[in-house]
Amino acid sequence: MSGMAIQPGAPQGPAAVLAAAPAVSRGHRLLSNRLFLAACLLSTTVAIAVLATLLVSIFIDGWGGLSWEFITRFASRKPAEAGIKAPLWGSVWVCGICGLFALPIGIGTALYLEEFASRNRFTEFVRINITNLSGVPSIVYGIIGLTAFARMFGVGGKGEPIALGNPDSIWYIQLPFGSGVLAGGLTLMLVVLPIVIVASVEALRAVPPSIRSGSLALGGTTWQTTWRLVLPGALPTMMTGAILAMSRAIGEAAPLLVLGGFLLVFRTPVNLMSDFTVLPLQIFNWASRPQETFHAIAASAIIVQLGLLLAFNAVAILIRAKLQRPLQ
Amino acid sequence: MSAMATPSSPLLPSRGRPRSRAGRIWSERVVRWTLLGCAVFSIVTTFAIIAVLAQETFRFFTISDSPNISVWKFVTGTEWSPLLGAEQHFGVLPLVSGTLLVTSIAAVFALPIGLVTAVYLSEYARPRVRSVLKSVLEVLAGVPTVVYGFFALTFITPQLLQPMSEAFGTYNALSAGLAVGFMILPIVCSLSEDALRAVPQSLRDGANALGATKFDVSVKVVVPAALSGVIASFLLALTRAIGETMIVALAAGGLAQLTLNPAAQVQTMTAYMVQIFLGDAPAGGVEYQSSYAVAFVLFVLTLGMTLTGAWILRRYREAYE
Amino acid sequence: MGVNLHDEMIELRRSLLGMGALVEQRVSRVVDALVEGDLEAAEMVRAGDDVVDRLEVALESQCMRLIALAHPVAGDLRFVLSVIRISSELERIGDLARGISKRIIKLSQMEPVDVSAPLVDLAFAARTMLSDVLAALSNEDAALCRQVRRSDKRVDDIHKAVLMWGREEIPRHPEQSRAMIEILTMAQRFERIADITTNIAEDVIFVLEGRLVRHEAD
Amino acid sequence: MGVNLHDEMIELRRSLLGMGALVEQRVSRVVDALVEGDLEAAEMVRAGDDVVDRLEVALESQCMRLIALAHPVAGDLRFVLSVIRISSELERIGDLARGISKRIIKLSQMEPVDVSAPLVDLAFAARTMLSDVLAALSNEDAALCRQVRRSDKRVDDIHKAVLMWGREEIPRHPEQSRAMIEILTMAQRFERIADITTNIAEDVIFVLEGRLVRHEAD
Amino acid sequence: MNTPAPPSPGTTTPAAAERPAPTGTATAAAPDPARGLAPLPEVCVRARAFSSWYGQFQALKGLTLDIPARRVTAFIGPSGCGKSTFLRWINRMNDTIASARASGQLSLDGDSVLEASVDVVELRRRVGMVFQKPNPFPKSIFENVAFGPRLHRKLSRADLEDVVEASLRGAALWDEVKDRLHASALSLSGGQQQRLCIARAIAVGPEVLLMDEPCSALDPRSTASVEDLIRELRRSYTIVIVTHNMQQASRVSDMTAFFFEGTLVEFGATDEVFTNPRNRQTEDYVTGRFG
Amino acid sequence: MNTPAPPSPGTTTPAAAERPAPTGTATAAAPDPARGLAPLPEVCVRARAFSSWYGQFQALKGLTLDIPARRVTAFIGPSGCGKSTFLRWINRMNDTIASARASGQLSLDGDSVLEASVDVVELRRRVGMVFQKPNPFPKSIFENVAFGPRLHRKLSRADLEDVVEASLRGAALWDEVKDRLHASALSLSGGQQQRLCIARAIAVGPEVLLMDEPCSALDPRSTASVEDLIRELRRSYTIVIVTHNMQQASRVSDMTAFFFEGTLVEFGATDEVFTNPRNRQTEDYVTGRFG
Ligand SMILES: Nc1ncnc2c1ncn2[C@@H]1O[C@H](COP(=O)(O)OP(=O)(O)OP(=O)(O)O)[C@@H](O)[C@H]1O
Ligand SMILES: Nc1ncnc2c1ncn2[C@@H]1O[C@H](COP(=O)(O)OP(=O)(O)OP(=O)(O)O)[C@@H](O)[C@H]1O
Ligand SMILES: [Mg+2]
Ligand SMILES: [Mg+2]
Ligand SMILES: O=P([O-])([O-])[O-]
Repeated sequence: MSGMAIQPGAPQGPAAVLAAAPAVSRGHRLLSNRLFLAACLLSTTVAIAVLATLLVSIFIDGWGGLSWEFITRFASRKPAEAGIKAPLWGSVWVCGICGLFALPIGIGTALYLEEFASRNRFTEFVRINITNLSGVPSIVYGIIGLTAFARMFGVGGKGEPIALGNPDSIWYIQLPFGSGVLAGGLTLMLVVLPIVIVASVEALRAVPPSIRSGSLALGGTTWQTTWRLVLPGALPTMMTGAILAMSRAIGEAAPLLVLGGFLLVFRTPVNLMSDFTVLPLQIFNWASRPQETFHAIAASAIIVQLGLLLAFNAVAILIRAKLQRPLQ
Repeated sequence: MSAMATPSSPLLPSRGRPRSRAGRIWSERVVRWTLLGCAVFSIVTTFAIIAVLAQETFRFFTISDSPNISVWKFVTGTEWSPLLGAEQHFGVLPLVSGTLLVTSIAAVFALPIGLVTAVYLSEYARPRVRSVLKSVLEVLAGVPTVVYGFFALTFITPQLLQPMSEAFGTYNALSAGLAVGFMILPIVCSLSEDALRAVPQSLRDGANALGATKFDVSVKVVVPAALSGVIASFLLALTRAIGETMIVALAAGGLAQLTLNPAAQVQTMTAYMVQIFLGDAPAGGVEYQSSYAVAFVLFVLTLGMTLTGAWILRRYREAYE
Repeated sequence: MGVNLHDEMIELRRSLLGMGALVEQRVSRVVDALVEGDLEAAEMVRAGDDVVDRLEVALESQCMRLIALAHPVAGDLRFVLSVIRISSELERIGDLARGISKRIIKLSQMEPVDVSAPLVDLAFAARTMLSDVLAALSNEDAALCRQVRRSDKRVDDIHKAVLMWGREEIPRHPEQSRAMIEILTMAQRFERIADITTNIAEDVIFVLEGRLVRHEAD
Repeated sequence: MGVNLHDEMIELRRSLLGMGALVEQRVSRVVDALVEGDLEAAEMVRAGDDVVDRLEVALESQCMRLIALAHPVAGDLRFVLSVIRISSELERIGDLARGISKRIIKLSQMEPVDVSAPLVDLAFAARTMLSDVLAALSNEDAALCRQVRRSDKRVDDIHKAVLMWGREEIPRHPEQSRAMIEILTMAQRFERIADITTNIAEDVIFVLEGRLVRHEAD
Repeated sequence: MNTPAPPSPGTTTPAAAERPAPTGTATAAAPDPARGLAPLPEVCVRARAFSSWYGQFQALKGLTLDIPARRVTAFIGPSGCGKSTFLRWINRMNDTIASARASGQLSLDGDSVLEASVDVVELRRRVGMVFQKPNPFPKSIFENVAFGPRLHRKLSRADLEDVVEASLRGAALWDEVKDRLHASALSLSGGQQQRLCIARAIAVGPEVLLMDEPCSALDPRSTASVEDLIRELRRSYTIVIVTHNMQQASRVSDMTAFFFEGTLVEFGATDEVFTNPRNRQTEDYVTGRFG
Repeated sequence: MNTPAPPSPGTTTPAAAERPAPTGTATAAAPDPARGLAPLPEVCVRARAFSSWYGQFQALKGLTLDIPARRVTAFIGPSGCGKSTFLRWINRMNDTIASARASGQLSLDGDSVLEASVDVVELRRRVGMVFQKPNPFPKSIFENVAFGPRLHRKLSRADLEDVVEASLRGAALWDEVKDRLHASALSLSGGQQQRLCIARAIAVGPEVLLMDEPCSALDPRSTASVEDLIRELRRSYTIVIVTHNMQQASRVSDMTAFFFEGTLVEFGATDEVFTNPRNRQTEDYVTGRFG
């Protein structure tokens, strides 16, 4: 084999040329292999080390301040008496509102794009637009929330807001919304909407197209196909995406800071117009003070925040495990 | 057909009641229009962003007759001093440079480590190890940014940087940059890993069958094949870094200055906006309006990067088969 | 048509055996006609060769269709190819039987002549070989085929005896020469029937064992 | 082996034409021997039939191999199947030529007898038909095949003439009856050669046009 | 085979008769005397000067052919010649492709298929389709088969069970799955999955079954089981099958249509197409000399 | 065919000779007199009592066979019978499967393949592999072919170009791509991609080429081009091809091995296996009566 010369045109292997060239030494190849593996391990270690340090330092700072009172007390100017009742409830309200709006709209958009719309200029534009929205800094959404929801573009001037309904009712509405939980929730909705849409689109795409053709070929309409086959198939992934989006919402501070800047709130929300603060804002407030003692309760608040986060993740994992379990 | 159906035919057309055709057509229509409404919402949002920013920015440039306020001076000015009563300067470059400095520090830290970790996860790690590490990354990705800010302020600066050098004050660019880097590390890592894992196994088999070592396979085949996805993940992470607010608001300081010194305190665009909206300036004033102009710059910057990333993904989409 | 190879092979086999039975019947009739002077039988054989012809064409088309549509290999392929051969061989035997029946009818119109005993032997021997080979085909019996091949030697010997008889008798009875020539011709045809039957035996061996024994010493 | 259907078809065709040429040569020699008394030629034909036999077996195995491995269809399949038929037909023609050569040699050892003119005509006609059909095969000439089929009528007529001649002459010259019987036998074999050649012509038509014309009026 | 007698070479469909007759008569191989002549089959799908475009690209160029009822018709031809395109017009699956357009006539049992007014849902109920890769829904076997009937009719549970059983029997799958009707369809083997898809298709009582390379993702054993089924189904359904595998076309079909670059080059009884095609291009394609 | 004469039925390999001889003599069809007897081919891959497991599951049960050098050997058999498993041991691709183990002997040109000490990288250079789906790297055509040589040798640009050209010529692809060597490999058609993968495999100068169903993802035209190439390559390489397509095995191979449930049932010249197999199971499988 290797002795044969290459004749032009003849189907002859390249062995002759190869035999003449010096070989790459085995040692050399093994070395580069090892070095790279070392680099891999190193950088992975760094990533883990960061997380570990972060958690450890925060726990050291904040573990001592954790107590039931800390969770059930309102804020205070004295660190020792401060609690996180208001921001905790604020977070719940704002995130609830955010989810109530973001999930249907986001999933609806994804369904429209993936299942109903044909690929034309308009849908292409919507797609690019969503990519674009997902890159917009959250603080910019805060500005939009402030302008569009809290002030309603200044319609109605500087006068008193128009009140609808009874202020004692949970359904009390005033126009413009002002910086209440409704405005906060809607602002967060803007932030997480692209995330929900992208996650839902991905989930829908993961459903094999052959399933759709199968149903269409049986005489199923688009909606029948979507409702009976596609949605059930995509649901676990969609739920996971939705929960991750909500955990993003619960950690957001910047847009709400722009919206209202309520750093000290001493009430839990009672209706959609109530003032509010959220955990990250409270943490920011305490962290940005120079006193070490405030840093410590900030750390305690962070532990609560991280706990919430882990709970969200756990739910997501549970849902994934439960719904994705194949039939039998 | 149904008249001569053999035993194998299920005779469906004679069973049960048929579903109404009109009902089917109407429900189809209603659903379609509702969903279209949802899709239109995202477009409305975009236009709202652009309209608000454009209008308020326009107002900033026209609100006062100060000679120091013009589009040109704004874009090229190297001094940003909106709050110093005597003479206000609105040259955005110090804010931009502050943002870029912090972003660069984050990038230098996070991009290489993120990519190499991604390669490790997708090519080397055994499934168990990978799933553990991936959940660690997921946790890291979920940590609110304010926590990183707190971490920078209370750990990185005092425990890491200040022991190393006297030059670091309480607020400095390096500490904020590193924290931003920590924040984007999981993004780079998990998006890159997705891109690497999307490279079909058949390519790895192909390279293995040619006598490639694991290093050859990863570095010469898998990474090049996934390059557009990797670059897109970089761009996305950088976009997040540029728009990052809470970390810099906590750790980078509040002094807008044109500097490359990582130990110096800098102010980023986002941090300036926080400063304004936290109430340092009266609403409607020129300082207040200036934050819209800054937001506009920020928006344009991130929009550019997102579109570039989308373009790269589409232009060089990995078509493996 | 949607060919199911397995079903069609069974069908093919049945058709071939049917054709074999038909040809065997015709040879039997001819032998009867010869031995017992049953002119009616001879006439029947003379008249009806078309059926065999048509069967041959049908079998051949069927085989070709099968090869084209169902792509048989191994034993199936050997069988299908052999069906083509055997059907054409059976057709030739049918032809020869018809030829003999014509001679018998002609002979009956001439002054009676003593049908030589060896000719009758020859006819019986040929008929037996044909029955045997068809039985062998139906029972997949290679040993019987080998026996048929061996019988061919005997047939050749008898044929030589008939020739001998002719050579001696014709000069002696020139007035009967026409009739004797007819007899010689008949003998030659029976010999050919035996020959072809031997070929069939070889084909059957080929189907069963995959060995081409043609032109091979036994 | 890695069969390339196209290459192998060309190869097969060449082999078949080679076998055809060989058989044609043998028939030619026999005719020469008959007409010109070239006993050497006759001896050569009598001696060498094995080559033809072996060629037949080889062609047949080759065809079977092709069908099993390359699955020809349509024209290719018709050709392959026809090669099987034609090669066996050529082999039979070779056999007949050998038979005739034996008679010629025998005849030469008897007292000379006038070889009837119709026999020579018959021999020439059969030889021409064979050449024509091989030319038709080589040139894919269906028209020539049809002409060959028509020639068969003439051959039958000549054969009848030879028989007539025999019937008249044998009683007249009983002492020459043995020789004359040999001549009649030869005539019959030439007639068979023509018959088989006609079959080949029909096979060629089948290959070219996909129509089975056998047992069909022209 | 105790199936209805096949269309003999004498009974070419009108479409075949309309094309210029080849030299010589058309009856190549004499019909098997053992089989009677079949009655002229009814025409099920009829195309007249049917053309199709994807945007500017013309994928089908004026086809005229008649697909006989209750026969298996195979479409063969090189990649990209338009076989699938034609198939997907018969049940208007091409509606999902925005750029696809068609002209000419196409009818199913006399009802036009192309009009905008056609109720596509009803059309697709009448025309079942089986795809290249088995695509069972990720539900139970029962739910897979019940899916179609439920779309079109309001059925009692008992009726539904009857329909499911009849369909599974029709697809020669009942015996294999009757004890695990509520197991996931994905737990079946490839060949079983494909037969399940066929069962699902026949559960809505179609007249026609379209199959686009139904065996190309299956191993030989599963392929054989699906081919057996196709031969079986021919008694009740009109079947159109696209296949790249000429052996398969020859094994399962009664009629074969050879497509080439968007035109119908030859359409005739399968025996003839594979033993004595009329057209040079067909001959080259089936003998593998193509290209 | 002016290729080296095929192994005649007389020259069975030792492995074949070791098995009990079938009734009667082994020479079924008489060898074609036009072809000379080939010299006994050298043995390239030799397996002795070779078994393989995935965890507890035994996928191969004591195989003994000798794959001859510079011949095409086809592995056929029902799904799951262990064809791919055996193939992937020859170049130790099974190393990537944690649960895979093997026992017995397996050698390549006399060198044991299974020892832990074997340099797998070098082994894989000697044993090329082509996969079911064409898997060109998403790089240029040139880079695809140059990839392997660069791994193993330090080559000047000119040498590299020579190697690439020679390999592409060897894979019968040069004329089709020589004007666009720097175009993406993904712009090639399926058949061209598969031939590119073959070019890539031969560019490192292997002795053996393993192909696991190399045409099953290709259309008939591309399949024909790859089959032609395989016949061509046989002059220089030992080729082992796994195929589900018996027609393909019969068309391209010199030797055929029939696997069944992890055992080697029959191994012999392809002609014989397809015209006169010795074993009942083989006969049933090749004639499609299986199962
Ligand atoms: N959605 C589409 N948009 C544009 N062109 C298309 C589309 N689908 C098919 N085509 C083109 O139309 C022609 C016919 O395609 P079709 O799928 O009908 O071919 P086919 O005969 O089924 O081929 P194959 O055997 O590869 O499946 C091809 O040239 C193809 O490229
Ligand atoms: N990675 C694996 N882990 C466990 N079992 C395996 C693995 N790969 C294959 N097997 C099992 O080993 C047996 C042989 O597999 P192999 O892939 O060799 O079969 P094959 O003959 O190539 O089949 P096919 O024709 O379907 O490719 C099968 O029963 C299969 O299920
Ligand atoms: Mg198609
Ligand atoms: Mg395999
Ligand atoms: O902009 P943030 O991600 O810090 O909210």
